Amino acid sequence: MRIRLDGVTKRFGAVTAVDGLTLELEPGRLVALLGPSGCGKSTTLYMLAGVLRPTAGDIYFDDVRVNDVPPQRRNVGMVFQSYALYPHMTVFENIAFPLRMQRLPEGEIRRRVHEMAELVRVEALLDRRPEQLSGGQQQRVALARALVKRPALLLLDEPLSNLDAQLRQAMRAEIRRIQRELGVTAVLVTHDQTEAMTIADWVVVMNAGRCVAQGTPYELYQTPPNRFTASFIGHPPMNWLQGRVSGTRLQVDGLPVYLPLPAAARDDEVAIGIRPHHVQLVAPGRGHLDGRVTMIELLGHEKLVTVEAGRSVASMPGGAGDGAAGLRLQALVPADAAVVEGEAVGVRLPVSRLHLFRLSDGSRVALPGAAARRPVAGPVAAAPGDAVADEPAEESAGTAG
Amino acid sequence: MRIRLDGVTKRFGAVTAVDGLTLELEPGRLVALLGPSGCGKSTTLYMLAGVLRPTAGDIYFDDVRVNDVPPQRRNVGMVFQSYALYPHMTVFENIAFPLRMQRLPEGEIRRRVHEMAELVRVEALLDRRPEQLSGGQQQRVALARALVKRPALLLLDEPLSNLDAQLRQAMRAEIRRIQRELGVTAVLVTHDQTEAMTIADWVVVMNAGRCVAQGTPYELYQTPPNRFTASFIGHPPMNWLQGRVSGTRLQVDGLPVYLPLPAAARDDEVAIGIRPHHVQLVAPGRGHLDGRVTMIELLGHEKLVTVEAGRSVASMPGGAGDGAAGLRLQALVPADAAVVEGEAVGVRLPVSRLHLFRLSDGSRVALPGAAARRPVAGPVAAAPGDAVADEPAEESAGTAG
Amino acid sequence: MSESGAGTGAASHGRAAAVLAAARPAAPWRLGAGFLLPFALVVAVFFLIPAVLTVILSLTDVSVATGLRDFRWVGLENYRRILTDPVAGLVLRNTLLYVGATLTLFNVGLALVLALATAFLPQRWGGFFRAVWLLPRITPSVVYVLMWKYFAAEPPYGVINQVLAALGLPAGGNWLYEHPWPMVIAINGFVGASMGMIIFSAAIQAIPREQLIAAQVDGAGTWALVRRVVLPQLRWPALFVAAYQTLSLLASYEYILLATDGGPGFYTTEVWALYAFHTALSNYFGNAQYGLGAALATVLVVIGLVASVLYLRFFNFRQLTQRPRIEVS
Amino acid sequence: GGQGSQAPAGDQEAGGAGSSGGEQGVQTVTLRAMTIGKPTEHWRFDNLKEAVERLNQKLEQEGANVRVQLEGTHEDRPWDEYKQRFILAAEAGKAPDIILSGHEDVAPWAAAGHIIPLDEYVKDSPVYQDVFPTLWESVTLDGKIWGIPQDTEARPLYFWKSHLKQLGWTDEQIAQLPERIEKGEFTLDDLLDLAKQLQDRGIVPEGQGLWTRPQPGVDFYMFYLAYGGAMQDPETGKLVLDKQALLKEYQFFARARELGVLKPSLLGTDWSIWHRTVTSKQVGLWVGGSWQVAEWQDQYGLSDADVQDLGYALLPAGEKGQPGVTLSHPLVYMVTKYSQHPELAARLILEATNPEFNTRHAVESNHLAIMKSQLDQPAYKENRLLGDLAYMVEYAGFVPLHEQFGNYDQAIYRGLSAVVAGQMTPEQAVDTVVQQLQSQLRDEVIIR
Amino acid sequence: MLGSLSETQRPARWAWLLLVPVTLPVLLLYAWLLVASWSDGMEGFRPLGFTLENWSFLWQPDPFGPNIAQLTLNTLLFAVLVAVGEVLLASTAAYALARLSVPGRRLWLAMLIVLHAFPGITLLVALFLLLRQLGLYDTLAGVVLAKIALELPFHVWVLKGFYDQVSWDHEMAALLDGASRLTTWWRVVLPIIRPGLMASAVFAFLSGWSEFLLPYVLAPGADVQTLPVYLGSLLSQADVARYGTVTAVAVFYMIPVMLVYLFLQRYLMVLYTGGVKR
Ligand SMILES: Nc1ncnc2c1ncn2[C@@H]1O[C@H](COP(=O)(O)OP(=O)(O)OP(=O)(O)O)[C@@H](O)[C@H]1O
Ligand SMILES: Nc1ncnc2c1ncn2[C@@H]1O[C@H](COP(=O)(O)OP(=O)(O)OP(=O)(O)O)[C@@H](O)[C@H]1O
Ligand SMILES: [Mg+2]
Ligand SMILES: [Mg+2]
Repeated sequence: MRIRLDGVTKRFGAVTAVDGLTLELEPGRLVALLGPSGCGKSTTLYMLAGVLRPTAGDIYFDDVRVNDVPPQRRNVGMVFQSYALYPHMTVFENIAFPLRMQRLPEGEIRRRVHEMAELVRVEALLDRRPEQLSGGQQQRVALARALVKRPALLLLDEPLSNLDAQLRQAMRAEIRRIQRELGVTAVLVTHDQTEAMTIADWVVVMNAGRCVAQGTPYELYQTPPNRFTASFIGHPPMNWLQGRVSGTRLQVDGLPVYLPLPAAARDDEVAIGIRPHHVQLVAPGRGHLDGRVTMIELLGHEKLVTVEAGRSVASMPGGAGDGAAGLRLQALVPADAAVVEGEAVGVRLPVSRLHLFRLSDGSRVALPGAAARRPVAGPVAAAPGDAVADEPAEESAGTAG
Repeated sequence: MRIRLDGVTKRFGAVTAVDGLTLELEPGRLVALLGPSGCGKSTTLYMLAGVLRPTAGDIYFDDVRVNDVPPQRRNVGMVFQSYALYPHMTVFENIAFPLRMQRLPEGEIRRRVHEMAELVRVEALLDRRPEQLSGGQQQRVALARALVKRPALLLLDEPLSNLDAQLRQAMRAEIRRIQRELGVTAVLVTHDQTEAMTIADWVVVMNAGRCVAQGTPYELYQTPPNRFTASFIGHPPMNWLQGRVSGTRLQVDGLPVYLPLPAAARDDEVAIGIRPHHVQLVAPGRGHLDGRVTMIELLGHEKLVTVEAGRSVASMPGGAGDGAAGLRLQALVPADAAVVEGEAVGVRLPVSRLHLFRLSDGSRVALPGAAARRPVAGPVAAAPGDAVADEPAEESAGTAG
Repeated sequence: MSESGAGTGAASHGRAAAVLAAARPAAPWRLGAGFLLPFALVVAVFFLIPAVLTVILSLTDVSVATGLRDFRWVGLENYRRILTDPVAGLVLRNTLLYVGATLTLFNVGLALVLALATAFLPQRWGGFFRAVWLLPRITPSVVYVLMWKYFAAEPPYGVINQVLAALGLPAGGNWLYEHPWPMVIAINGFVGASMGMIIFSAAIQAIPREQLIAAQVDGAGTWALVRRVVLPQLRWPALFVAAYQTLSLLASYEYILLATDGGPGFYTTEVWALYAFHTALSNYFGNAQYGLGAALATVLVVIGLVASVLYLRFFNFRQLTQRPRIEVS
Repeated sequence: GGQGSQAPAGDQEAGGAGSSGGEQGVQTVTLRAMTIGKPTEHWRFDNLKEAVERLNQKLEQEGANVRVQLEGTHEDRPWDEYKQRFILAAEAGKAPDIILSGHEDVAPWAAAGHIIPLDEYVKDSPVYQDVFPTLWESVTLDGKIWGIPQDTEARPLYFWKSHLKQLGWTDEQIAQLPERIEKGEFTLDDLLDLAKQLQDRGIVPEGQGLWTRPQPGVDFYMFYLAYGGAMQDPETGKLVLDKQALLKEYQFFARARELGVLKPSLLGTDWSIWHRTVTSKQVGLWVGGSWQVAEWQDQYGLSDADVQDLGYALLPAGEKGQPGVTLSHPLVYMVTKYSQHPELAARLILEATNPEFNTRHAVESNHLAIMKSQLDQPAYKENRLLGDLAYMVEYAGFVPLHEQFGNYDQAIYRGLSAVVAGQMTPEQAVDTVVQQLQSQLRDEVIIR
Repeated sequence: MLGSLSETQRPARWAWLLLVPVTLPVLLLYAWLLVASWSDGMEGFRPLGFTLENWSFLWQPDPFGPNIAQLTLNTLLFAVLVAVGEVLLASTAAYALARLSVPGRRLWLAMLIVLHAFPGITLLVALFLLLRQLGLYDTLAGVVLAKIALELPFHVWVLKGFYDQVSWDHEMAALLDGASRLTTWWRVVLPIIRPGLMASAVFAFLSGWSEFLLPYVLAPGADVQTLPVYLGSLLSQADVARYGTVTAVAVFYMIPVMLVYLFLQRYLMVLYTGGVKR
């Protein structure tokens, strides 16, 4: 089903939860709705479900305006953020409910419920009531209930938030499989970017009730169209610096050097973003700036190193006072890299990995060649580090001023 | 506070939710409880909170047996998986509640509530009621309520599951900071390993109501003591193969080669685990086995490549028929690595990255030297790929037979 | 609309579109109307109309003697009679005392205490006590009052006096005579408490367990739990019980009629409704004056109205009746 | 008429009388009656039932082509509900043909047009002559007879002969007391004395020398009458309040209370406790109903010997020389306007009003005779109590037939309660009563 | 239920200390009634003699009194009709007023309260006029409807309170699962508020069971004369009341009601929770 939202707005009294949202969701796609807490994701789903009515704007399902079509006629399956299992029914009955509403024969219902229960691994719990389930078990039942009727539109409000990684991955794959198989359009709200990235065909980023970006996961990750998206997508989040562009030169506040840009851009104040795993830690004095390691967080096979440049860096001409005062960067390095808290390190910022956004409106400064897709030669298993190795040549740092 | 659980068991009728759990939690530590959905994590927290009474076994707070001490006398702060906000109170009142219970002066209450609200970023919502909040906002209020009273023991049941990555990271840091500052012992239930790894001092892995492993995050990740832990911790999860050890030789089912082990182990059937980011993709024919890429999932700056060796690999003498029939491995490679679905690739398995567990009881086969901490020389920013580059020397593959 | 849908989309899409298009903008009022209609009809016809009729009758001299045909319009004559009645003031005072005391002490106060206390007992015992408290309600009023009369009676019949004597305390005379008000209030209160008790109990039951546990974990002891978490969530039931029972008490007279008949002495326990019964409706001797009775009732309604408005204000009615959250259906 | 009546069902109901085919050409008319009373008073209905046979015989003899049958109920209900039910049924046109109620209902029901005057049926009947004339008075309004008396009773002053003996009275003195009262030689003041003596001698406990009924009722008007009070103006039919008489009545009770022969908590005592106290000879003198004796025997274990010990008299007058007083409250049958066969209904009642029937009712339920001829009935004569009480009918007064009597009664009773409880002086009480009556009844009451 | 919140909670002794003394009078009252129904008379708690006489109405029907079995059946019929009617109408109306966007919701709710201010007895005449007009006077239907109407406000208010407690997500989920709003109400919402329905039903039944004025006065001819009517008749002329029988009939009369309550009690206090975060 093709879904179109046209200037959809939803207000609760004085609160505007969704604000003129215009979107088009291709049939059969799995669309992820990303955005900070309270940005209107659940509200959007509720409107798609037909539970809430847009205050303004229209929603179309296959070109039919459905603003006034009640939920039960929309053939929508939904996993609620709160699960909303029927407390008076057993797990079996919960899952069977949508099928009963379709008046399927009892045998068919049994079969499909058991099939579904197996899928979400609650087959042993079919006789329990929701209150006797753990959080994750409840969530899985909710998922089963939404999927069992093979809806035309699947709405998932953080359907996996209470599952452990493994189960989550498995469920994710199942959702994906079922969704593909049925060819249903699906909208997934998640706070988990990996999830969004992994299974979504299309990602919509919302903020304060508006859509601020959309695209394929790869596009949004590689070339975020605006600063909000850049800072929101990617984990750990980007490091942010300030600076200014003039022609092909980028002056970073707090850095004693210019960075050369591959192409000229309009002169402007810019926010400069760089992802932690593109930040390179080198020996002190060998990078663009020096700092001290203030925190190390282990993230499985990598660790997140926080470096504060702060006052230890000599004050620079042209650097904005603020930025220089407490420059703080995070770098993602292999878990077994020998970094210790308190150690002095150098930091290198590969220019091809920088994302530039105009300070004025947050829009991306497009630079042909920067952060574009590069073919990888030789052994396929090129580590991110490779890029670093390739780059020093591109960088000819000049003294600022 | 030092917490000790001694053979704690909790049964609900026929269901045993927690089964003879014995644990000792050092004072001031933040302990993460990890485990699959339904393994008894929430139940354990409830027993610590005093809500549930162990069916058997004892719980000690600082050597005082507290089995019969009611919750209100335990000075515990808890975030419930379901939030459990008071629907009739505003956000302010919800957060203020524990303070009011302590009969603090109104001014003090105001101050601390505002401070806390700011910390969890709900200062603008203080006058709303829970029903007017989004899921994530509710969760933050619940967090504030648990923290505000500076409890002696902090219990967090998936406190961040409904937050986006950024907010989550920030909250995580805050929890950590507050916990450190107050020196409280904290127990965190999470399904998010990154979370557990990042902030926990100690990780306890549970399965089916029992503690199957515990240790520092690093230890558990690097040298998981048993197969369950190995497969549970680490994301994406390990790949699993089967094989047998004889002396210093490891025969992997489905692989035409022996792998030499750095030290001799007792002859046994083993399960062989390797993490996806240690699996190397090379040109076909240049690895330990060949296969075809069947799926590629983008995970931000990396992608997860699924390779099926299956029948495309020539049948091998000595290889177990089963394993050989459909060998499936996942490798984590940089997002911009040029791999395409359907492509033929070679797979290399660095022997030092292999984890061996006895098939019989799942316990780890200890091999001195394997997967140990290695100092990293040169520039600190060694990418994971570095390790691969170092290793081919260690591997001298011989033809099986 | 369905044409365009079927024309543009693939076959399956066309079908879905047709289904959606067929689902005409639902009339959200339809279910509401269906649900309200039978109720509205019954209430309007069998309650509203009689109520209005009663007010109209209060402007007539309709009585048994006039029959329901030959009555005359007398304007406010009935109200004049009420105003000039020398005992009306006394009766009004009695009414306020009666309603106020019974309501606060028993119908709401004791009801809450019972609901809370039984909630803290094991299920079975809680049920037992609630069942016991329900007994007065299911006892026919005549029998119920009879029991009280035997309790209150002078020696040797009275149970209270017998118990007092057994305890070595000085026994009195007839309690209904010597302490008419406490007895009247208790007699009504012991019946009235059960309604609030049941309603509060059910409402307490409806509070999610985790919330209460959260409160305990937050440090709330029994009292704080009750006061800060349970009671605030009983606002709707409390409003309801208070308002409803106020009105019930205002309109009730049966137990007083049977127990003291407004006595002892000079209108000591005569309340408005009983006064209406005595002056206008009691048919023992001759003529029931329906018109005057209606006027007396109307006065009662006005009092009740004022009380209700105060209640609605006090409990913030607006907030208790929030907007529905499902907007399309 | 043919086989079966063609009358539509609605008519049957509306008329309260139906007919069904009997023998060729003979119609059977169904009459309906509503009666009220305790089970012992079932003859109120059953007499009608049996009268059906008599009536039908007469009808046959007369060659009339109708026969009668009776339906209806005898109920044991609170009076107000019973009357309410009748009134509403009447308003709905569904009233029965015959209704039994207190004679006081004649006034409002006649005014409302629910009942019809019976003069044309009654005046020619032998029954008219036989029934005591005072009873006819009790059902006469605007010169018309609206009902046919069914029974009546006396409300005597009771005492225990043995008590008086203990005081030193001789058998003769005791036997003469009723007569002395009747003649006005023994007044209410003497009564107080006597009660006081009984108490002082410890024969009865404090506060139990002189009792009245514990609940509202017509008994109290006997005291008012004893002091010469009047209740109704014979000319205008308006209610009358004689302030002087009322004051005296109240003063009497005030004295009784002050003397301690009447405990202030008497009014409001439960009936069963009252009965039990009275029958256990714990009360010296009291005013009760003639019908109560049967109940005392039946329910409260009053033995035959006790009954023998029981003495009864009229209530003494207030002043010497005046005759004693009593009140009665006759129940009467009335024919409703909705009856389609009022003549048959009236005839049925008259049939049921015969010495035999009424006597068996009187004997079984301890009511007094309403007909002179009853006094000769063996059953009646055998009953010592009824025999002894029979003379009282001639002294009996009635409460007035007036629509507003209920309110009148309430005010006066409340005034009395206030006095008995000591809340008001007699003077205050009279003032209050006057005020209240004026407010409630306006010109329907004459204050003297 | 509050007592077993936390398993570590000590049994609430204060609840016992509170309940026992305040409940004692009630227990005594009914103990007295029980004893009285088997005795000749009472002096305080002391029976004056044992007798079966009071219960003779069961095997020795009063020839002039009504048939006890018939009365009991009538009463049951009346009470059940009233209870079913009230719960049915109130559960639908309260749902509409609590959860549907019907115009004038607040007005309705406020009006219901105001209506209740009319003392029932003063409405009798007006009710009569109405029933007569509708041709429902003297019919079972008329009395049942009148009784239902008089009590509906109560039940609507009670049930509205319960509906308010139901999570909106539950309703939304059911709609999405393809249930119509009606089905949602019937299959999801009603079961969740079952304790409320039960409470309502108990009250409706009790009040139907003890109602006598309406059927007696408004349906004099219909076969709806009930037990309370009989009981009332035993006491009508109070000065001749057979109190022993009264107590026995009262006990007899209360037994079925107690049974109904005990039966419903199981449902009355079991509320479904869980399945939703709130
Ligand atoms: N009241 C109950 N009655 C019966 N079984 C229960 C009850 N509560 C929990 N269980 C069962 O006990 C087991 C442990 O539940 P628990 O809530 O502790 O799991 P958990 O580890 O928190 O899981 P999750 O991560 O899904 O929240 C589960 O299998 C659950 O179904
Ligand atoms: N009934 C309501 N009344 C007032 N404000 C509301 C109501 N429901 C939601 N809001 C507000 O609308 C905004 C959007 O809420 P929504 O639930 O859509 O957020 P969300 O994107 O789902 O957030 P989360 O990820 O935290 O669940 C929030 O600021 C919320 O506080
Ligand atoms: Mg949400
Ligand atoms: Mg859990």
